[in-house]
Amino acid sequence: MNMNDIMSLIPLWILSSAAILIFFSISIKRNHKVIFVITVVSLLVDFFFLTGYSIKHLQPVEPLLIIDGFGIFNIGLILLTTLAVVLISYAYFEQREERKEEYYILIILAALGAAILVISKHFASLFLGLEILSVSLYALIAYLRKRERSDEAGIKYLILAAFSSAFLLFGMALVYAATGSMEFAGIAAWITQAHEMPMIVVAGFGMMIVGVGFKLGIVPFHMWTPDVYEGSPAPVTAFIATVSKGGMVALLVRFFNTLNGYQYTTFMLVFTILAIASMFIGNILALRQNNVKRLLAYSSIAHLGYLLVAFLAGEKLGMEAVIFYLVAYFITTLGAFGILATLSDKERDAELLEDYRGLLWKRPLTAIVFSAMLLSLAGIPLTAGFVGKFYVLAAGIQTHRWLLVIILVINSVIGLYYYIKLIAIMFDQKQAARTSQELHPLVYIVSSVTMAILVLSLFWIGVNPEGMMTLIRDVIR
Amino acid sequence: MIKLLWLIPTLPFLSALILILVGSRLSWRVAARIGAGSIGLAALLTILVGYEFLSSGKDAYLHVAWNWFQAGDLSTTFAFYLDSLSMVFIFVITFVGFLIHIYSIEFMQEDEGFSRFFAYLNLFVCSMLILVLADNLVLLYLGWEGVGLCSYLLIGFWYSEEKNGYAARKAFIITRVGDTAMAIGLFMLFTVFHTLNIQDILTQAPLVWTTGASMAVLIAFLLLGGAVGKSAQLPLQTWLPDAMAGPSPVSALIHAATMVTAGVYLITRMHIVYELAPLAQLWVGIIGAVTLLIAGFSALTQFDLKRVLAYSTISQIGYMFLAMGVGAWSAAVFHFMIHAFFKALLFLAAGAVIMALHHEHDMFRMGGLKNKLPTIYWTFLIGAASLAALPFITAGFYSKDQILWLAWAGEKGNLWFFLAALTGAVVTAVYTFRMVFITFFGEAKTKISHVPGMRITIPLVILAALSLLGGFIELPHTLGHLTLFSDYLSPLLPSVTLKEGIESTEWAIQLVTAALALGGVYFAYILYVKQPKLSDEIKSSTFELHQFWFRGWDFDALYNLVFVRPFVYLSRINKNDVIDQFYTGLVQITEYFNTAFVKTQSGILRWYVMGIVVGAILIMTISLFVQP
Amino acid sequence: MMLASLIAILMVGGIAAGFLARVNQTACRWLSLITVTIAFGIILFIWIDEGLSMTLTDSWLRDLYIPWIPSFGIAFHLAMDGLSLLMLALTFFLGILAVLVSWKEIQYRVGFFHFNLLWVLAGITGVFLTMDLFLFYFFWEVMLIPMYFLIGIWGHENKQYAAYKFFIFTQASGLLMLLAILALYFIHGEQTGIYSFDYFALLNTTLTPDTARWLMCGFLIAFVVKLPVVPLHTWLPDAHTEAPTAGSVLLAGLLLKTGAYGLIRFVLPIFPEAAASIAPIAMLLGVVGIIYGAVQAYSQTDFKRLVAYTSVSHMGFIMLGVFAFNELAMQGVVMQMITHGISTGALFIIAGVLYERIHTRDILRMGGMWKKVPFMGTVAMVFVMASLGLPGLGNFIAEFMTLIGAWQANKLLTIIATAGLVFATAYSLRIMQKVFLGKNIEGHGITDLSLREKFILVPLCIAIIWLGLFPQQVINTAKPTVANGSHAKNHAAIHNRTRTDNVQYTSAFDTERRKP
Amino acid sequence: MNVLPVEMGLLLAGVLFTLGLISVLIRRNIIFMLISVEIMLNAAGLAFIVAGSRWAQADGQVMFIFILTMAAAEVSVGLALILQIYHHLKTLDSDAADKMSG
Repeated sequence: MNMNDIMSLIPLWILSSAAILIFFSISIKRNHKVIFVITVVSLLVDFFFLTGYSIKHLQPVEPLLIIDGFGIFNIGLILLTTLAVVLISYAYFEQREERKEEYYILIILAALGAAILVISKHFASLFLGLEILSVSLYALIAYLRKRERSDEAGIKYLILAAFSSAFLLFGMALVYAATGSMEFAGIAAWITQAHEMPMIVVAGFGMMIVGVGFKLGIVPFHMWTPDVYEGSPAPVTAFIATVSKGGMVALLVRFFNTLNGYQYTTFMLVFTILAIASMFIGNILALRQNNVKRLLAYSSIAHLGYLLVAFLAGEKLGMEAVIFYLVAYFITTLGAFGILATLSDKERDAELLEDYRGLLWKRPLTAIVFSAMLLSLAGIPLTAGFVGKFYVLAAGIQTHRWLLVIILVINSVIGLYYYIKLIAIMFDQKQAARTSQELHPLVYIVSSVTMAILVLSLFWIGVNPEGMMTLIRDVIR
Repeated sequence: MIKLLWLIPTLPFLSALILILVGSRLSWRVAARIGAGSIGLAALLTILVGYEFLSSGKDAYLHVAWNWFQAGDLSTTFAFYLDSLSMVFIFVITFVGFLIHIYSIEFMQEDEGFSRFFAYLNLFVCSMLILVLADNLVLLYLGWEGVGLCSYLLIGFWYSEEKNGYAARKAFIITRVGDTAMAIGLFMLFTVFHTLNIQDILTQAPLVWTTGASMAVLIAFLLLGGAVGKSAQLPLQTWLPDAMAGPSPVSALIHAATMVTAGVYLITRMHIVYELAPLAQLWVGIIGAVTLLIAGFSALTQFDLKRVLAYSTISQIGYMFLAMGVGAWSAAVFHFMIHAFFKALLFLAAGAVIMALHHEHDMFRMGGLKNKLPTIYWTFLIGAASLAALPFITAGFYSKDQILWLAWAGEKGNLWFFLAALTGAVVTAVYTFRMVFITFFGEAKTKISHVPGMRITIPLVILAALSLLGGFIELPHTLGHLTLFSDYLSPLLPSVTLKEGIESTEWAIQLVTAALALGGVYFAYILYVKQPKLSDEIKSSTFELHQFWFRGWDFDALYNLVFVRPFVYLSRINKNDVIDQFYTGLVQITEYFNTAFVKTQSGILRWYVMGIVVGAILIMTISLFVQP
Repeated sequence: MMLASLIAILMVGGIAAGFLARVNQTACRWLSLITVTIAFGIILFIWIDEGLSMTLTDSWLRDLYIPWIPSFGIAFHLAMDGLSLLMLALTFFLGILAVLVSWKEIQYRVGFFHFNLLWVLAGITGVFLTMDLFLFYFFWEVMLIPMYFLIGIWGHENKQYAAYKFFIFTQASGLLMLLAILALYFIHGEQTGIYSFDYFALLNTTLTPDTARWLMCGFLIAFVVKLPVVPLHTWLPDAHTEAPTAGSVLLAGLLLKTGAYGLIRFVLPIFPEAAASIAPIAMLLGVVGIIYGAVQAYSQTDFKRLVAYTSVSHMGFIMLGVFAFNELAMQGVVMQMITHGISTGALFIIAGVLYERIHTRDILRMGGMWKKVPFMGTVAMVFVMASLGLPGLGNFIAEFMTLIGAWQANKLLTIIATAGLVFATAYSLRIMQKVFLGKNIEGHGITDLSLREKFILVPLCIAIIWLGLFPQQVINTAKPTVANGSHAKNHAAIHNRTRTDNVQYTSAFDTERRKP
Repeated sequence: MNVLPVEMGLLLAGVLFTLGLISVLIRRNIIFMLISVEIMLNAAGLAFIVAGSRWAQADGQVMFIFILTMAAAEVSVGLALILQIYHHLKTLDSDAADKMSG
């Protein structure tokens, strides 16, 4: 490991040291504000380092990691998303009695895991990143100990994640046994050489798909999503929905592209089936859901299905579409859960549909932002979600995946129903009796500014996506 | 002066506009002056224009107001075309119309919708004038539908009665059925000639078609469809008797004198097409013959004074159709004019009677009015005589005799037409005088509540005079041979070629006609004055037939059964739109799936583990065993 | 820039009105009114400026091209020809009336209402102007959301259901259109190497008949759902019935027209052969719509629902005319778009005016109102007559031209469509009978039209009569577009001929070469 | 010393994995479920060692140590959560933790 390697890993160092710094800071004095500031600053510093230095020094760190444009972009995305989650979290946790400071350690570690995940090019780093992410998430999910549901969600996630990790690991072991390499490139080289894939490798990849599919929350590995979304604190849900899933998508893209997986019709078939099942089952499950968190969980299943359509389309446009969709989905999901978090109170999160009745008249801006997010999820123009969906459709059509594309359209329509149902409730003339107790207004400023930035970028990307498109195109090249 | 032709329809239109917009604020005197005055001016103008037109010796005069619309090949103008045929019509429309307006001022004086009435009536006159003056068929269609609208509005004038509204809608819808046929006829004409200008079509038709060309026949039939609708001929005659729900002046103007003869105008106007389509022309005659009999027999059984007249109108228009069927164009137009006089007279007089008897329509509850309403009685009698075609003195005799004669002697005539016309003549005489005897003779059964004033009697007298004298402008060979009217129309409408060697029978035919008319009157006299019991016996012995005729040969029932009820039924059962069920079904299927899928989210951890295992097995199976 | 300013004025006006309402509701109404009036003024200015000197060769009046998403070849491309001009004039005319009818009716959340109203108009304006297919889809969707809110918030009893239905139907069909647009984009890109969503570029795409048919179906479905064509119409009665008056006016008057506009602007020019090949089916659907809508209308007891079904019936004429492929029918279609917008809009306004007075739309509970409200009755009579196609009113010109044009294409269907006029008479007169004539059952003591209402309805009356008597200006304005559009078939014929000529030529060449 | 064929080693790992899997499915006690998952993880670790020995690389063993570490972390968090659940539910039956469903 030379100096260059060390330099290029600085973004990871910063995150780890931030975690340690907070750790020490807590042992000196518990102060939510200070911890919060440390977290925000370290995330920002990391981001600026990334964009200032790393982007100019692209290189692999043999044998585990690779710092390339794609990786940098994804780390940047993860950092910003984490930042947004942290910003939302402040107000959310301020009104709760539990110890809030460790939360920031955990979330920074989770971000670290995701960052490792997206730049890994080796099974070992993949595994490490994944597990750092997962273990942090177990604790994050169950963070609000006093809620009965949080430990239920935690244990469910833990058992299932470990269970699926076992599949992933076993799959890796099989692949390794056959190919003798744990580097993606090495495996790819071996397969190219071998002409035909032996059964053991196929089985290995198959088992790895289980592990990956679980993290992505696609059908039939989706069942944890609603329960975990419901049981976790709203900011954590946002984090799971974005960073955890997005990191896995990025990894999948890298792995598949390195292996040039598009030539293996078997795996394409598997993913096609998973995509179709995810779209249908996710959307249909959401139809009559009364819990907003669960509704968003089901909708996320469907959205991952949409994403798989772009993924399956492959080629350059497909990759661009995947990334763009991810960005749009990140913004939208953060926005949605951000609103949910701001509306939550000490006892419980604002998760019932009834909590939103007549919101437009009570808190018009909040309602409009939430509507914008929902419309973006539904893929309505003026929002980033629309351009994302457009991108996905374009990718699908370019490679003639008509079946997928038409199923996507059908599902968009089904999905529309529950998004507008939620909007309709917010626009209802009756108002919910529930009013959340008000904290000091300053507390909300952070959240409000975050939401404002999110909604502005939502519209900005929706109306003028050219910049984002160029950026993504550069990154992929 | 002829340059002012455009003013003739415009005046009534303006008057209608004023009355619609501000009518409710005008006193009845002002409204009456505007309403009737505009028609009076139009009538005056008509006479001046007519004088100039006749003295100019030209065949036609065209006034283009503006280009209406032009797209693709289709080019239509808003233009008025005056020739001898339209001259007759606008004369009748404005002149009779004016008399009826005068009459209406008194007749409608008490009505709260006074100005509305005059607005509609003026609008009607305007539309009717456009109809007969139109230089192209689209404009004619405008007038055609316009009169339909006014007819609808006026039949349902007393709108708070449900049945009036029903009658109005019935009239509009049934005539619309005919109009549909006519519209299709226009489409076909346009396809053939690439124009809808009447004169262009008429000039080109003989060049394009040979006699009997199937296209010509088809088009002629379609136009005939429009004509039978408007003129209440078989099979679309059923609306006219119900149309009597409107005020009497309306019945007189629209449903006797003018609108219902629009069909006659249309066919006469397009006579060149019909000459080229002998089959269609024959059917014009057949329809006329059958209608005049059916309507005549129905008229025999009615007890509502106005319904008798309505059936009589259908029957008399049947005569006109018969005339056109044998190619006796000018005879048809002549009968139209005379009919307009006497039928307007009869309706107005009947209206006066009805008004006098406090809106009593039933003839059998009238009676004995001969002495109490002498003016009405005498004018009604003259009208009746003209309708029954009492020989030599009445105008009706001359016009109808001409038709009878040509149905017999004309080249296209035949024995059946003649017999039908002859039977019709007897029946006409019987029902006409049945009406006269029942209404005016015998003893009074209802008290008189209103004695008609000058505004009612003067139009009656004028019309009565015309009903008597109007016939003398056209006299048959045997009686002076005066052909003013047919000469006047001759450049436009060809005369009938007679069968060879048949002239000699003319006097015999006339004699028979005259005798039968008189015989009919005598028969009615016996039945309804001398031995009223006899009529009751006849009635009871043939009760079924009587009722069948009374119901207008059950055409209404038939149409209800075949068209109206299925339509309404279909419409009713599908009120909630069966197609929507399909989409509801889709939603239900999705909801069913939702219910099924939600069960999988049981919340039980092991169940979720099972999900992953199943997924793993599925993936392994596909990866290992399925080779796409 | 004038074109972009139209959209911008409406959007900015909408936002401003929305905020202004917090201060003063009346000011918000006035602001909306002024905004739409300015837009109307601009259109009139363009019409007067250009329309009078319009010729066939120079058919595009204004053009604005700003690159938007260059990596996809998407541009903010607006252009206006006679057809768009007419549609925009109608849009703003009805827009003004929509603001006026809401003056008293809407008392709840006034600001947000006007915001939505103006944004619907902005979306519609965009649809009528855009010459970039991506942008077209963009506006196509943009107009839906405010419309959804108009129905969903200010509608009647069953508004949520209606709003969902409306949104989901149009969205589903719109997405299929997006698929077709994208496919067309890629096919064109692969052929020419130029990836662009520009309308004029995509016009020159060569398609195999099969592909063309599929792609056209994608476009078609979006447009026929909007139009709507039976059996895809069922969203319409619900949406029209439940919407507030202004919403119904915009729906019937404008949103349905976007479907017709799409057919004329996109389906026919881009897929001439494919359109010709399905013409009989399309015309059949049109006729089915005419009859079905009329039969359905007859049995309805809800005033607005009845009028909604008459829309289904009237829009059948558009389908019939568009696929008749001749100028006459096409002119009829354009005319029908305008006159139907006016006459049906007016009937909805009358329904709204009545609802404000007696709080019911059930025509069985009305009756005999003429005596109380003669002015309203007269106005209603005019529009009822327009809806049954009485000559002298605009609808007649439209229907007559459509039918006479359709006759050249398909005789049997035209006959059935013409018979539909009889049904139209039946349902139209039923309106008159149940509402204004007959006995006054419930003894409504209602007042006649107020000055504001007269101010709304009288211009509509004048417009419909004016169009009936002097339609030529409209026909002339639409002529350049329509003449090109209906020449699609001839184009196709020429196209095919040259293609087969080429084949023959090469084969002849081959045989000659082999001979020696 | 006879070298066992690599297939046999993997088969052994596979059998272990399947046993763990089945026992996760049939056990209701959360602790036992956790143990079963650990068995599966160890099976994967065994597979890594077998694979590493095939290629005579240390990588397999490195991965095994990673797996051990991760399993330990997981168990520690897991046991903490199980304590919480027992505190709330007074049972370790995993089927009792079904408050969230639908």
